[in-house]
Amino acid sequence: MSVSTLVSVAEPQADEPPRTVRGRAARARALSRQLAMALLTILLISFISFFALNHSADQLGKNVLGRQASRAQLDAFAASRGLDRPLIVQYLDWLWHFVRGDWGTNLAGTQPVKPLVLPAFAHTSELAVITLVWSVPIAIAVGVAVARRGGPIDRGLFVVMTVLAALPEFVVGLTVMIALAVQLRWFPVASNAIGLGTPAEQVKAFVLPSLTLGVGVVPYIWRITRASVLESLSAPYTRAAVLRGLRRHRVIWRHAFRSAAVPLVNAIAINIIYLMGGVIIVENVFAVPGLGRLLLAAIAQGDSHTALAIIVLLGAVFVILGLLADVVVTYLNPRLRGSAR
Amino acid sequence: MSVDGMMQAGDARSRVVRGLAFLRPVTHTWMGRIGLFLVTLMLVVIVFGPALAPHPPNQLNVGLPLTRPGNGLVLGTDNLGRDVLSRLLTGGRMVLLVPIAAVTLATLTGGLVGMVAAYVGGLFDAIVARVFDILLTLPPLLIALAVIAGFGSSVLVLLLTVAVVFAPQIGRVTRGATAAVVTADYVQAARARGERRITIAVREIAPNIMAPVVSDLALRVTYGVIFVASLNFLGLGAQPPSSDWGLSIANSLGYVQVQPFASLAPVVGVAALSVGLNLIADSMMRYLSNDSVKDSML
Amino acid sequence: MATKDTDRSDRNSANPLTYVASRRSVLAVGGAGLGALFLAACGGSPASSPSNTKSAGKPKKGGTLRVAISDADTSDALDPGVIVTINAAMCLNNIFDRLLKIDDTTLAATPALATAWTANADATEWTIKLREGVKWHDGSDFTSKDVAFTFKHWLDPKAGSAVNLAVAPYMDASGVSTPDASTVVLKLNKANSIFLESVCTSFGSGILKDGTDFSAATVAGTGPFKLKSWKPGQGWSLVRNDDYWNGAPYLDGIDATVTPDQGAKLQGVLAGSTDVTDTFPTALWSGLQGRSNVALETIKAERAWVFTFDQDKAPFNDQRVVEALRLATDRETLLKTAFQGHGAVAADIAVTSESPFYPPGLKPEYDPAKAKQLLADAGYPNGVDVELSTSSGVAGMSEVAQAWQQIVKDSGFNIKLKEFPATTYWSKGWLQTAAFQDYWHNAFPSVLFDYFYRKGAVWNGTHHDDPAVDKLTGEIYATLDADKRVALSQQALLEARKTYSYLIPLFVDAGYARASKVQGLTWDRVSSIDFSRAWIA
Amino acid sequence: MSTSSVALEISDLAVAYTQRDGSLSKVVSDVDLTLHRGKVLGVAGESGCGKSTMALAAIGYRPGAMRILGGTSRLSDVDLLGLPLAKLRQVWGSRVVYVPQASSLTLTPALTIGTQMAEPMKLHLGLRGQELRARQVELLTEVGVPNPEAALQRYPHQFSGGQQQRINLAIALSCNPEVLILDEPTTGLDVTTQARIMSLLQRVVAQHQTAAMLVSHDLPLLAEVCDQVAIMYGGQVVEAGPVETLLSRPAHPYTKALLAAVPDPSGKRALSAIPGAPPHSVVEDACPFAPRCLHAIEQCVQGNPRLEVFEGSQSVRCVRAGEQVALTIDDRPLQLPEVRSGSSLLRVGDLWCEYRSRRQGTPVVKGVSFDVAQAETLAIVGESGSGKSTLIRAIAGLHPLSSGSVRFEGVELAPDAGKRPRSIRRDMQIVFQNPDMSLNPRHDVMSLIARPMQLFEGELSRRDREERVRELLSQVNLLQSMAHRYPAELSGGQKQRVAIARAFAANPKLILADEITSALDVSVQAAILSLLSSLSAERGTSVVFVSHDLAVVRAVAHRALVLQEGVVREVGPVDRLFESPEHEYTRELVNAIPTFGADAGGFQAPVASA
Repeated sequence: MSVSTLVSVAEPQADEPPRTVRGRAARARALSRQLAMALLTILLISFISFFALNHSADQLGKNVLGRQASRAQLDAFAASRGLDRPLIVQYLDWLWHFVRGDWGTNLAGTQPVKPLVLPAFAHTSELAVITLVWSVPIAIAVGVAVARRGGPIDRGLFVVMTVLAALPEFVVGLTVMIALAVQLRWFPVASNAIGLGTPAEQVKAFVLPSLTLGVGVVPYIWRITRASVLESLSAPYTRAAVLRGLRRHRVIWRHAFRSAAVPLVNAIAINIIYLMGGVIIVENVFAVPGLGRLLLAAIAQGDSHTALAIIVLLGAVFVILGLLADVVVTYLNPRLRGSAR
Repeated sequence: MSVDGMMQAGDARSRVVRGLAFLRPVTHTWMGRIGLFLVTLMLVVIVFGPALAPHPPNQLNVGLPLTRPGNGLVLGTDNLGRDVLSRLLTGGRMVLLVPIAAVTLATLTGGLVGMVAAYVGGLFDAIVARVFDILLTLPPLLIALAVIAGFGSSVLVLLLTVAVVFAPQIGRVTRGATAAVVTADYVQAARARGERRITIAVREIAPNIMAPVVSDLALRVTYGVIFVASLNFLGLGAQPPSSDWGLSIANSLGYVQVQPFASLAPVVGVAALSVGLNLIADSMMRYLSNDSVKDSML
Repeated sequence: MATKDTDRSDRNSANPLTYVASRRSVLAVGGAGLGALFLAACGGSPASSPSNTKSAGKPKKGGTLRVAISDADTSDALDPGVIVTINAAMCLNNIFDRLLKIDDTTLAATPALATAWTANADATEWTIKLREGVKWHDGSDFTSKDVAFTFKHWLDPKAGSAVNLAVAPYMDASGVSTPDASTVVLKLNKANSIFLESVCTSFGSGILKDGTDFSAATVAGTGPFKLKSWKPGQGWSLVRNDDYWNGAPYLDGIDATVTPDQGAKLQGVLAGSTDVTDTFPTALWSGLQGRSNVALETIKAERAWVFTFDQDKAPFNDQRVVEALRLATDRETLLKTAFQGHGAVAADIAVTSESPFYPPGLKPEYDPAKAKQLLADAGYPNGVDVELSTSSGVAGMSEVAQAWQQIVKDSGFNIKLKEFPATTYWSKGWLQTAAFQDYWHNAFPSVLFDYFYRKGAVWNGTHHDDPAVDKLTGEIYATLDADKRVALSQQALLEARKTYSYLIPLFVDAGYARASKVQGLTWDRVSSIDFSRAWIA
Repeated sequence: MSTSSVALEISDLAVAYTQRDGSLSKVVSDVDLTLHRGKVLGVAGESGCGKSTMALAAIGYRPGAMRILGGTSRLSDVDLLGLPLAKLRQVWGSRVVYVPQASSLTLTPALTIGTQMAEPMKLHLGLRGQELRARQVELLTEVGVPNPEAALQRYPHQFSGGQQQRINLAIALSCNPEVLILDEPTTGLDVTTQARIMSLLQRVVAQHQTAAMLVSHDLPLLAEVCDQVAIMYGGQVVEAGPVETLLSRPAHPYTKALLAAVPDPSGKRALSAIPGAPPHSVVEDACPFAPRCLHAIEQCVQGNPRLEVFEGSQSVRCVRAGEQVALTIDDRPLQLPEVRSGSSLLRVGDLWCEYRSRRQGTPVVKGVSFDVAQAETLAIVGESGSGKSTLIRAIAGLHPLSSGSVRFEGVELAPDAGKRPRSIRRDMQIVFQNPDMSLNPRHDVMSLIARPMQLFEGELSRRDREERVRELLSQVNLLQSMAHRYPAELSGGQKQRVAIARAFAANPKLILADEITSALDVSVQAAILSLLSSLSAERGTSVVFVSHDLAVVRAVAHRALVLQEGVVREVGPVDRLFESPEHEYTRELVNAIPTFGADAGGFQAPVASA
């Protein structure tokens, strides 16, 4: 799925009235309220997820033991996992342990959840960071460079980006794999090395999945960049800057881009969310031992401990990301920092 | 300038001209025209495809399994010996109809809530905004998985899933668009006249948020196409023996080197549809925002 | 002894939601039976592709194999009892040994950890002599205590072991005794002339060390390889056990990585970055054929596809309808279509025609005209609607269903496919609906009867009961005479075929990829690939 | 005027825009202007006459669609029109400075004032570190930004509009430019702020001997600060000369008409509008003003006259320039309809309103009381932020009251418009400031105007309604054919006429007019004001007229109420307020109005209190 599924690039970014935050105390109050809200949200999500994930004890038993499991085995399984208790008790039990740092074991009872989830989280984060590190600057550079020109390059790029954005991930993934791994043999076909290999192998293993993800990220960021830079290039202050004799790159990067950066921050935040939580296809194609695959398997199996740990972790990431984006946006848009008047 | 403004540029224009003029936002750029062409082509395929298909899409052994194009089979056969061309011609419905239906549903729910929230304002608006924010932070695929894990997979569930994913996104856009309109003096004037709320919503607000909302919807349908194709690809939507493009891609990707056309054909179908819709949406947005940089001299 | 058997076949390459369940789908019938015969059909080596291991010259030592596996899960554990994926099977079965090794080809039992095994006259008590001088990977000695521990583990329902199904009906924990360090005696509750063989063809039948702690990070076996590292759902690596009782392996070690996507796994083999894989869906086979550096290893008739119809429910309560369905099924076309011809047609029994158990002269029939007539006789002159439960999450199932749907259409059967998600198929579709799909592994007829035909058989979806079959099965278990068992089995199979509404149209082959330079691999239904004699040219 | 004093000499400048179809549309032609050191040249004219285009072209700025067809613009020895962009950049911001329109938008919102001020100085003067900082502080001090050290760290939005314009000026002056071009520098600013900025400009020009060009449509403003004035029409200069003579003895009918459209704060002269609109491009073969000119004769349409010396240094582009008689303007004395005394239509008592943001409310209207009699026009005057808009919205039932009452014909009204009886909603109509926002762009003129009738006079048949709409259209001087146009197809003035027609469609007893002309050109403003006056006079409608422009108030209102920070400072008959203001704030407002000295035909500079 393309990253652009997440949020429309056409979204008017100015649809929120500017928030005015007054003073440090008020800001702290707002922050703590936001955090409380976020915690509540995560709690709610975990609650809903728990019940959504609910399967009958027998089905869970068959999922783990295989379909030939006998009645006695199924009952023993249910008893050993506490599946014979009322759901709400199971949930509260999970919550009670979770908040105290005990994430429980997977459904099969063979793995503690923490060492299962944390490395996957690390790998997914690494992949996300690596992807952002190369794709965002490229997208921004291309977006800004072309926004100022218009003309054939812009149009050509537009078509390229539109097509890239329209290609399903699985197509991109297989294509880069066949080209760069099978034909040219520059990179490994499977990226298991992310979890298992030496540092050098790890680096190589990140290339193809990151490239595939980037093909989704670049058009999205490019689009936002282009739109907002175009808008700010036609703003009076840009003309004023030109008329002060400032050089082109300074006008573009300092005046136009700086002012256009707010929607961009939101776009990047959205992309991080996507990269953290939605890269299941790429993880599958390249055998990346990441969160998405783990979550998918957990959901399919009804492994609620693992699934909930991941969901809560992702929720926390999104909350932190949201707060961070707010801070960055506030930094970039001084209007939000409160008014002296 | 507004769409109407452009459309109504003369008093004497006939209805026919006005009728065609609504395409102007799409056709004013060559990219929009390409988009329109692609989408029209795909629509023809989707609407008339089943009638044009040389074989029933599920007929087995039209040729030997996995034969390449030739012998009257334009695109060859898939792993069950079914005609790839026939499956291409019949497999586009879900990829197009589900997003359209889902976007419609999402607009009727999320869009309406967003509009009402912005119009009513106050606590209700704050709560709605918050709920949208929360829903927007969840990765769509995650939502899809949760819904499907809970309700199993069927076309209806798929449709609901896509609608659930899109509702807050559309709601956010309509809320923003409405918030921009609701303070406009013409709305105030209507209030001062004592117009009923519903009249204000229908007469004053709705026509004015159409432009941004509609161009957003066009884009949303585009994403819907990819999203549905992805869900079908993951086996979460359409089920065999459906000739759905997403499902066909998933099923034929494995033997891409043996019979590439079996996967390429639906890939091209999905891509053409999504690229076409994307170009149209963009053309419309350009039309509405008038984004030219004539005044920069950089 | 039904084995818990992994679903090692074609699963939809990119369908992550379904693959978990597909591997759970595990059913198993059948393991191989003892002495048996089953799969005599596959004739010759399991690796029967042209580029066979035989061609290769003299084995040499050294090298590490790179293995790519699609079928894996993070819940894979270092407990042979709960193996449900090929990943776990391949790893653990090269670490642990079974009491007997059952040859997939001849189904003959050869000594492994057991050097001799004998039953009393009524087949209710088995005495097992253990190999001496065998050491665990941690250096300790292998004794009868370990075997006793293992049997008790299997019998404990809490352990969730797949072997439970093969042992629990016949014995309880008190039946295990160890007269001395190298002797184990098993007392059964009822006669079973192939008890030990059926146990050893079950998944997870590796012998465990007394007191094994399954929550530990590593595990000690007696097998050809020692565990070096283990990452659930990601991969593992093994190193050579130089002290292996059957002679140290040639390979230095094995590195396995999990590659969930079948397409990606294929590309890895083609790119030369993978030496050996687990099984591929048949649709991908042609991608492997005709290449000099890669060979496709096929395992003949690896499983049978089965349609089950509930004889309590219309229209299947009329045996003519079922007969019509059998006659309407063009098995050759079905095989050609669903699996590109990779397999063999079946005559509604889950035994291949090459098997000694196969009733002589039995042939599948295809006669659509007769089918139509029978259907009309049964009161459906205008055809009949049938709803078939299926799941595209179970590899190959959906292909069979789709092809069959088209094939029987002309004879007046309007099949409607009722799709279940892989997660719920085995709990809601299988056994619970009037017409559903299943797959069986070729097995000893008595084992098949135990599970699908006998009175009270847990998986009898036909809900039919034929005392004649039940009686014959009891006789098979009670006799130690192999020839008599064959004759009884043939008789039982024919009887069962007549009265039970199972439609078994075909066997399908499995296949995995191997780099041409890799030699000496053997496929074994329980271990999947056995690396103990493998070497790199 | 010795040659050495010439800073920028524009000659024969002609500019065109590339149209969508690729053709060129000439928008400036034949412009010759000279800027002298230490002097201010004013350029005036209605919007769309090519003032800004000319000014931009003169410094060589030619974005995408703009083509310079010919002419030169000499800065010392350099012709700016021939310079490549790289060279122009060296000139811009250092020797020639252009301060664009919309001062509040010309500072980049994301950068601090300090950063933005530093840029040109670093670039053009190479200033760094302490020196740079000292210069920044010096400049801010010079333009009168309080607390300059702190100001450098702040962002544009943290300053008021007036302060922002001062900062713009500081940036403009930072490199000691030879030429300073200001495009509409005071649009959107209050009269008092405007006066302060202008006196600052005058001081700067005198001190630094800068040559300045001031582009504005505000003639009184130009009269105040300029030495020379050029009037542009249809892309050409139609009249130019020293400010004293040009504005007191205008020779071109257009100049005259512009002057006549300016409200006369002395209250002696009625407003007169210029009918029609300026041409979109240069007219080559006739006098471009002829179609709107009261004095046009045959000769006017036979060729575009040349700019010729009229008297002394005054030059005019008119064939009838010599005929003084033809150029008299309509000097009707100002007359307002009579108020029916003793009958209070609207009574506002101790009204308090607050502006709510989050949980805190800030009072913006603090205890306002007043009466409006039948047929009376009451003006509410105040600077932006004085609460006048909130007040009028509260009366209209669009803003909640904190306390107080609004009575109409003696009946107390519900604070929310929706809860008021139909008759009240009908009798009281509001007209908003910005016609772009007050007309729903999705409805045509017919449906817009017919709506109140539909609502309040449901018994009217469709045909009757349309008949009434046509009647109203002619009353507001719109063509019948406009009935089926959409707002986007109308000019600002036309839209405001539609808005007024809509207000009168309900036959109201009271019109609430909220800054209805502030978004319009002077010439259009005059037309709208006289329209409102005559309609209300005809129908005996009372009007509450909100404005920030005292001069405008004098032309239309009987009484005025001066509002400052939500408090009524003074109420009284307009004449009295102007002649003997009692409150200090009123006095300040009155003094800040640029006045045409009516007696001598000359101008009096206001007393600026900068």
